[in-house]
Amino acid sequence: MSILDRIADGWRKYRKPGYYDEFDYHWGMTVDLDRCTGCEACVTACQSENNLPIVGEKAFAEGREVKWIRIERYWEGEFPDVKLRFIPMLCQHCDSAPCETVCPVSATYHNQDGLNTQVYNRCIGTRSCAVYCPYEVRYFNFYDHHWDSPLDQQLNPDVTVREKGVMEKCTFCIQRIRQAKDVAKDDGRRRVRDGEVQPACVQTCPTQALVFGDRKDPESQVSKLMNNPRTYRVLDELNTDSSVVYLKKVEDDHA
Amino acid sequence: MTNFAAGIFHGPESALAAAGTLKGAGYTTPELMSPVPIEGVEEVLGEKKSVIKTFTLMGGILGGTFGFLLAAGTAVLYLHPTGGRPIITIPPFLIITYEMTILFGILFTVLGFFISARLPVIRERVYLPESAVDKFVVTVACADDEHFKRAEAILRDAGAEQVREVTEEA
Amino acid sequence: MPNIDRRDFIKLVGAGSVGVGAGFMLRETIKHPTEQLIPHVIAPEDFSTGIATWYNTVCSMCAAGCGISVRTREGRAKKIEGNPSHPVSQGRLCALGQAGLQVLYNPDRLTGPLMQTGQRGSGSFAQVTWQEGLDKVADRLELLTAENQGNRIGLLSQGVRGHLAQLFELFADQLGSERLLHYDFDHPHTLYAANHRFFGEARLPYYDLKNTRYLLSFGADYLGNWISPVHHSLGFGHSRQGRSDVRGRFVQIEPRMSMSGAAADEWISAKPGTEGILALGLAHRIVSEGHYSGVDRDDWTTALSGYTTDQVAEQTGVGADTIRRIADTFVHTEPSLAIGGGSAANHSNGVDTLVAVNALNYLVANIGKPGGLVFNPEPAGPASQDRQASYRTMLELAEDAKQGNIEILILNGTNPVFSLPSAGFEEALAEIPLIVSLSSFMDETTALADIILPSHTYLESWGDDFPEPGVGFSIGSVSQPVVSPLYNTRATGDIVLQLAKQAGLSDAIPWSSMKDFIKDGWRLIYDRGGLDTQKESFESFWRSILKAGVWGEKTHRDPAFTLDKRVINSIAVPPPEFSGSSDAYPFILHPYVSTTLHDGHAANLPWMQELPDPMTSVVYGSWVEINPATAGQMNLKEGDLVDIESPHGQIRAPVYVYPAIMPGVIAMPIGQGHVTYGRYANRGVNPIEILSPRVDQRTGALASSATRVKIKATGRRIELVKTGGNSRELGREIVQTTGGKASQGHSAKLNSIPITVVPT
Amino acid sequence: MPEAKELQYADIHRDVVRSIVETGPKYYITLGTAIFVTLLCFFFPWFYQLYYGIGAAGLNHPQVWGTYLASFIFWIGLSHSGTLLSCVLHLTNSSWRKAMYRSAEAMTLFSLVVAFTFVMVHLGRPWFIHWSLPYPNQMEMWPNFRSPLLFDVMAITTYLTGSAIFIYMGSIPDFAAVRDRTIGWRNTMYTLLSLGWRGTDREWHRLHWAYTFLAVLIIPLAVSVHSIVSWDFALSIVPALHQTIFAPYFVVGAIYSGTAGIVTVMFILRKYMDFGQYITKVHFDNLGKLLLVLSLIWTYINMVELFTGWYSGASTEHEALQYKLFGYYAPLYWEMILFCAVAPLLCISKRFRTSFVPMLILSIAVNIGMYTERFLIVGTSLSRQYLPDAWGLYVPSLVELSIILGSFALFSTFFLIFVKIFPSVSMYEVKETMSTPKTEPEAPPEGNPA
Repeated sequence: MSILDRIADGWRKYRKPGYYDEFDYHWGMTVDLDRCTGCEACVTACQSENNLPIVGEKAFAEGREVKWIRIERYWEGEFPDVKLRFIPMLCQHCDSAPCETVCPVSATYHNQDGLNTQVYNRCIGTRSCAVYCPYEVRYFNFYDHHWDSPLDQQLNPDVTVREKGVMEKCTFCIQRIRQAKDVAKDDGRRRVRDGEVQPACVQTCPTQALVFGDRKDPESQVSKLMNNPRTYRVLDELNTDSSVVYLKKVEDDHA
Repeated sequence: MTNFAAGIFHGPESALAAAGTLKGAGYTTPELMSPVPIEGVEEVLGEKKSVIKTFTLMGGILGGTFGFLLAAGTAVLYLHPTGGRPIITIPPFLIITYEMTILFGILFTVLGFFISARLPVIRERVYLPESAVDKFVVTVACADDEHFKRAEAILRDAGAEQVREVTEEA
Repeated sequence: MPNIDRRDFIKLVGAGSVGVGAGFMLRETIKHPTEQLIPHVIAPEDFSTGIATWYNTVCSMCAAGCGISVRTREGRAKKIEGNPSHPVSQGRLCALGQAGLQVLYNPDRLTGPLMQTGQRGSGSFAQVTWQEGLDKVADRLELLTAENQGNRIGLLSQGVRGHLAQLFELFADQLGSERLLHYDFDHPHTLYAANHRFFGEARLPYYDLKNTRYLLSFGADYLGNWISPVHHSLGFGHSRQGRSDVRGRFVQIEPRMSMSGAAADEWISAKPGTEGILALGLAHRIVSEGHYSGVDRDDWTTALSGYTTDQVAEQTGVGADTIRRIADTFVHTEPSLAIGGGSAANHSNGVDTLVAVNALNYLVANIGKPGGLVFNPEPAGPASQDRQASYRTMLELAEDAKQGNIEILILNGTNPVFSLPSAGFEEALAEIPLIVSLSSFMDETTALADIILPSHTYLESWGDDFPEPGVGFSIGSVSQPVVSPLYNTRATGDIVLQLAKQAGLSDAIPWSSMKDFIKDGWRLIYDRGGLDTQKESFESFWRSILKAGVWGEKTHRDPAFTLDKRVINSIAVPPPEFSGSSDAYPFILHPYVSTTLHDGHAANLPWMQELPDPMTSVVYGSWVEINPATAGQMNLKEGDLVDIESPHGQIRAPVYVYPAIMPGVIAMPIGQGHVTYGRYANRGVNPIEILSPRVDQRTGALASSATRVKIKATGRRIELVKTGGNSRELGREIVQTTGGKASQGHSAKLNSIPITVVPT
Repeated sequence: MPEAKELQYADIHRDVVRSIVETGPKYYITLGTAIFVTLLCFFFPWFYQLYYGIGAAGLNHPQVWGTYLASFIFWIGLSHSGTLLSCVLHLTNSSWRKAMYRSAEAMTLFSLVVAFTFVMVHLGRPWFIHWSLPYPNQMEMWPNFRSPLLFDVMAITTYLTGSAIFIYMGSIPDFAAVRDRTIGWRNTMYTLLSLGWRGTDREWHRLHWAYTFLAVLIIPLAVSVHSIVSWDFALSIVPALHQTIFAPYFVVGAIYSGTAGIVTVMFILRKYMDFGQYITKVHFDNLGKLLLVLSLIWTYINMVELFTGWYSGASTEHEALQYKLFGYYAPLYWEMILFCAVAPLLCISKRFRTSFVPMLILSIAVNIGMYTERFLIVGTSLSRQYLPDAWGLYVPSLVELSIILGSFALFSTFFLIFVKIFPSVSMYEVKETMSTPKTEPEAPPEGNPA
C-alpha cells in the first residue's frame, strides 16, 4: 500500500473518536474509600516497585518529591465533630486525558491497553502535561536522583531509572502487565486472567481498598465494582473519562 | 557590451520627465535609479505587471495543502492516539494549516520578489552610487554615439546636471 | 603559568562557558539515553525480562510477625510483599514491612566488628576481626561463668520470639545469668497484664475484626501500629465492605485522632486516662438496662454501681447521650468487640482500663465467638516466656549496674538510651566494664558499646517465628536468608552460638549454626505428629515449610470461659495521675508511636522518613499537634517553634495545628530525635526525653501518656516539610460520601482473606 | 518638521552611515558590559541548570511552570509591536512610522530570539528540542500536531522567519546605500546583503508590492502567534487558565508591552545614537496615544476576566480569583494594576506624552507590570488547582532571577550588534517624508564611492 493510499484509507477511518474500541485490554482500577485507611502501604509499594527516588529533606521541602500514588487528606468539620478523609490519588489513566494532547513530542499517549503511557526517552521536559493534569499526578525529575550505595541494589531491574528533565507518573505497573501477558502467552492463553496481574499498590493494600483489572472483561472484579452504586470519578465534571473509579466512603449519622 | 547614457538629476520630477521624453523618442525602456521610490512612474513609463501576488497566492495554497497534509497525513502514518481525540483531529490541524499557509506565503513572496526584481544580480550592471544618496538618475541604452548624443541632449534639456556615458559588460 | 592578560582571560571565560555549554548539550544529545534497565513501553517480541526468585520468610519490622515473600533478582532483594499463604499478612504488607529492604541495603549499616578505641561515646572505633572481638567477649564470659559469677552478665535484647528467644534462654541459663531481658518501647505490658488478670492467661487473644459488626476501640490504633496492623487492616476492609449484608461500624475513643480514629465511623474524645471509666460506664449501662443476664449479674451490678452514666459523663467529658447510645448499640449489634491499647493503656491506670475493656467483651458474650475475642492455643514452638522488661524492670537493671553488679552487658538490637526516659541509663551503662552490642546499626546505645559484633539483618539470617497474638490456631513460620550477606556480619544466633562455644558451653549448646538449631527445634514439632500437613520425612516437611514460609495446625481452643468472681469484685478504674501540676503545666502530653517510624527503629529508613505521616503529611521531622482553638488563643500557627517543657526536661518542636485533638492535650510522634542512627535518622526531637517516670502501678510499665507539659513560643518559625497543601475540600467533593443505605447489598466479594481464621 | 534647519537627503545618509561606521569607546564599553553580563547572568546560570537539572529554578509540584515561561511570553509579547505595528502603519501609510520602524522590527526579531532561548532554558531536556520538529527518524516518533505547544513551534518558526524577512526586505535599499559609503569588510558585507540593489524603478516597484504583501501576511500571523501562546494556557483545564478571552487578552497585552518597549528603545536611540532629529516628539505623542488606547483595552479585558470568573460561582474558579486578588501573590497583582491600568492614564495629557523622560519611565513601568502579569498567570493559577491537598507555592530562585536579568543583557547585545550592521533608521523611508533635494550636496561623500 503506498503512502498515499494509506493516507486516503486513514482519512476514511480516523476522523471519529473510537480508536479505543480496538484495544485488547482496558485496564482500570477501583478505589473503595470506605476501605481505605490512609496507611500508605501503597505509597511505599509503588516507591519500591517503580524505583521512585529518595529525594531528601531539602528537595522535599522544595516540593520536588516523587510519589506516583499519594494519599490526599481532607478534614471536615471542627473539633469535636471532625473527620479526616483519605483519598489515594494516582494517575487516573483518563481515556480523554488532557495531558496527552498537550505533549508536543507525543511522549505521552494512549496505548493498546487503554493505559496512559509516558515514554521517558521521548520526553523533552516541557512539563506541560503536569500543568494540564487536573489530578496533579505527574512528577517531574528536577534532578538526577541518587541512591546512596548500596541502596541502589534494591532498584527494580524491570523498571528504568529516570534521568533529570523528564516527566514520570504511574504506569499501572506496566512491567507487571507485560509479564502477565508473557505468562499467558506461554500458557497458550489468549488473555490474562482476572487477578493475575496487580500493580504494586493494589497487591499490597492491606484493606483491599484498591482493585485492579480489565474493564473489558465483564466478569472481572473491577468491572463488577464499577457497577456499584457508590462509584464516582474524581473531578468527573472535567470529563476526563478516567479509568480509576472511586467508591464513595460510607458515612452515616450515629444512629 | 552596451553603452548607457546616464543623466543625473536633482529632483524626481525632472528625472521622470526626462525618462518620459526618452521613451517617447523611441529608446528602449529607460531606467530610473533613485534614493527613494518615485511616485507616478507607472504613468510615465507604463503599467508594470508584477508576478509577486501570483507567487504569494501560490505559496499560500501550497503551504496550506502542505500544512494540512503534514498534520493529518502523518497522523495516519504515525498512530498516536491522545486524549480520546480522533486520529485525524481537524480543528488543531487547521492551526498548523494556517501557520504553514502564512510561512509559505511569505517565502514565495520573497521568491517572487527576487525573480521579478531580478535580484540578486549575477553580473555587474549600470549603477551610479550618487543615486543612493540624493540624486535621481535616468539611464538609457544607446546603440551608438549617435544615439548617445541624442539622449544626452534630451537629458540635459530635462535639467540633468550631469550626463555620463557608462558601459556595461556583456 | 602561561601569560594571560585580562583581555585573553575574558575571552577565555566567554569561549569557555559557551564551549562548555555547547559541549554539554552535544554530549546529552548523543549519549545513549538507555543505559539502564528496560526502557521499552512496548518491548520487542523477542525480549524477555529476567526471572525473579521469590523467597518466603518472616518480617521482623514489628512484632506482628507477618509472613513475607521477597523477590530477588540476580541475588539481590528487590521487593518485599506479603506472603499470600501466611494467615497474618495474607499477601498484604504495610509500608514499614516493605521498607525492610532498606534495613538490608542501608548505607549506614555496620560492615564488620568494631572495638571502641577512645572514651565511650567518643565514636572512635577501630575495625577488628571477628576472632579478636569474639575472643575478648568469650574470655570474659568464660571467666565469670567459671567463677560462678554468671549473674553478673546481662543480656538485653529487643523482643525476639521463636528459637532465637530459646537460644537466648539457653545461653543465659548456661552462663548462670538471670539477667535476660527483652526491651521494646511499645511492648503492650498492660494488655498482657490485663488479660492475665481477667482471663487468667498472659497471652494475647485473637481479635476478630473481620467478622465483627461493631468495634469499640479504646485508644488502640489497630490500623496504625497496635499489635498486628496488617491483619487488622484486612479484617477492617472485610468488615466494612466484604460482606454483602452488613457493614461493620467502628468507634474510636481517644484524645487525639489516630489513623484508626480517622477510619472509624465515630471518633469520641474522652479526657485522657478516663477511657477505662468510660468503658465501665458503658458496662454499667448494659447491666443496669438488663441487657446482661449472666449468673453473675448481681456481682456486676455491685461492682459497677459507682459508674452511672451521669457520673461517667462528668468524669470523662463524654456526653451522657453518647454513652447511652454507644452502650445500647454495643450490646444490640451482634457480634461486637471492644479493644483497648495505645494511650488508653499508657496511663497510671492502664491495666484497670484494659480490664474494664475486657469486661465489656465479657458482658456481650463475644468470647470465643466469630467477630469477638478468640483465645489462642499454646504456640507450637518454644514457649514464649515473657522476658519483656517493663520500665520499672529497666530501672532496676540500671540500678544494678550502678551498684556494680553487672560486668558484661550484651545488647541485641535494642536501644534503651533512646527509648527510656529519665532513667539515667547512660550513667548506668558507664558503670558496666564491658558492653557488647550485636546491633546492625550504630544507634545511641551501640555507640556506647566497647565491642560491636554486628549481626545480619533479618533478610540475611535464619530464624523462625510464632506470631503473638496467633490467629486462633497454631502457626509458625521459618525465615530464611534471601540474599547472601552483604558485609562482614554474622547472624545473631550464630554469634551467640559461637560465644557459647568459646565460653566452654558447647556441651549444653552444641549446635554449630542457627540453622541447625532451628531445624532441631522444628524436628520436635514434626515429631509431635498430628500435623495438618503430613510429610514422609522431616526433610520434606522442612522443605515444604521453607517453600510455603508458614506452617499451621488447625487446632482451636475451647472457647469456654468462666470468670472468677473476685475479678468482678475488684473491677474499678481509678482516675489517672499525671506528673506535674495542672497550673504550672496546663497541657497533657500525648506521645504516640509514629505510624511511619514506629518507636524510632525505622527512622534510618529513607522510605519511611519520606513517607508522609498519614494524619499530618509531615515528613522528615518532629512536630507538636495543638488544637486549633488552643493555637488560636496562644497565637500559634503552623511552623512556629515552641518549647515544650515538662518537669523532666524541655524540647523544641514546630507547631502543627491539628483539628482532631482535645484542647488541653498536645501530641507528639515518637520516632525522631536520633543522634547517631545514621544519615537519614539524625533529625528532629525525641519526646521520650521529657516523659515523666510515672508507671502503671500494677505492671511497672511506663505511663507514657501521663506527663503534663507547658508550651512556650520561641518567636521563631520554620517551614514544616509536608506534602499537604490545603487540608480542606472547599466544597469540591473530592472525597465523596454516601449514606449507609446506598451501599447495602452491593458490597463486593473480593477474593479476600482466603484463610479462615475463626472456627465457624 | 520643527527643526531649525531643514534636513537634506545627504544629512540622513551621513548621519546613518556615521552611526554605523563611527564607533566610539562608549559603544565598546556598553557592548562589552552587555556581553559580560550575558555570559555571567544568563549563560553561566543556565549551564549550571543544565548540569544540575531544572531543580536549580524554584519550580516544584504543582508549580512546574515558572518565570521561564513568563519570560517567554514577555519576550514574545515585546516582539509584537515591532513588526506588527510596522505592518499596520505601513498599510495605513502612516508617515510617522518611518523613522522608527527599523528599530521596532529589530526589537521583534531579537525579542523572538530571546524568547526562543527561554524555551531552551525552560525545557527539562533542551538537548532534544529538535524532537519537536517533524523529521523522519529511526525512532518512529513524530510530533503531536494536536499539541498547543507544537502550534507554538510552528507559529514561532513562521513568525521568526517572517520578521527576519520583513526587516531584511525593508533594509535592502539601505544596505545598498551604505555599501557605497563603506570600504573593506563592511563593503563586502553590504555588497552581499544588498544583493546588487540599484534603486531602479522596477526594483522599487517590486519591493513595494512584496513589502505590502508581507505586511498583509504578517499581521494575521502576529495575531495568531500570541493567540497560540495564550492557548498554551487556555487550552488546559486549570482554573483561571481555561479562559476563552485569553487569546485576545494576550494579543492586546503583547501589543501593549511591545509598544511600551518601543518607547523605551526610541528613547535610548534618540539619546545615545544622536537620532534626535528623526525621532521626535511626534513619535512619542503618537506612541503615547497608542499606549493609552491599549491600556484601556487591556484593563477592559482584565475586568471582563474578573467578572466572568466571579459570576461563574464555581468553587475552583472563584477560589482562583480570590487568590489572585487577595492571596499570596496579591501585592504583585495590585502592582500590575497600578503600572498597567492606572499609570498609563497619564497619557491623556499631551504634555506628558511629549515629555521624553516621563514617557520612558512610564514605558518601563508598563513593561514591569506586564512581566508581572505573565508571572501571575503562571504563578497564581498553577499554585491553586483542583485538588486543594496539592496546592503549593512558588518563589523564583536566584538562578531564575539572574537569567531574567541576563536575558535583557542578551537582548541588548543583539541590539548593539544590530545598530552597527543595520541602518537603524530607514534612510529611504525617512527621505520619502522630506521634500526632494534642491541644493548641491554640501559635503563630499565619505568612504570611497565606487
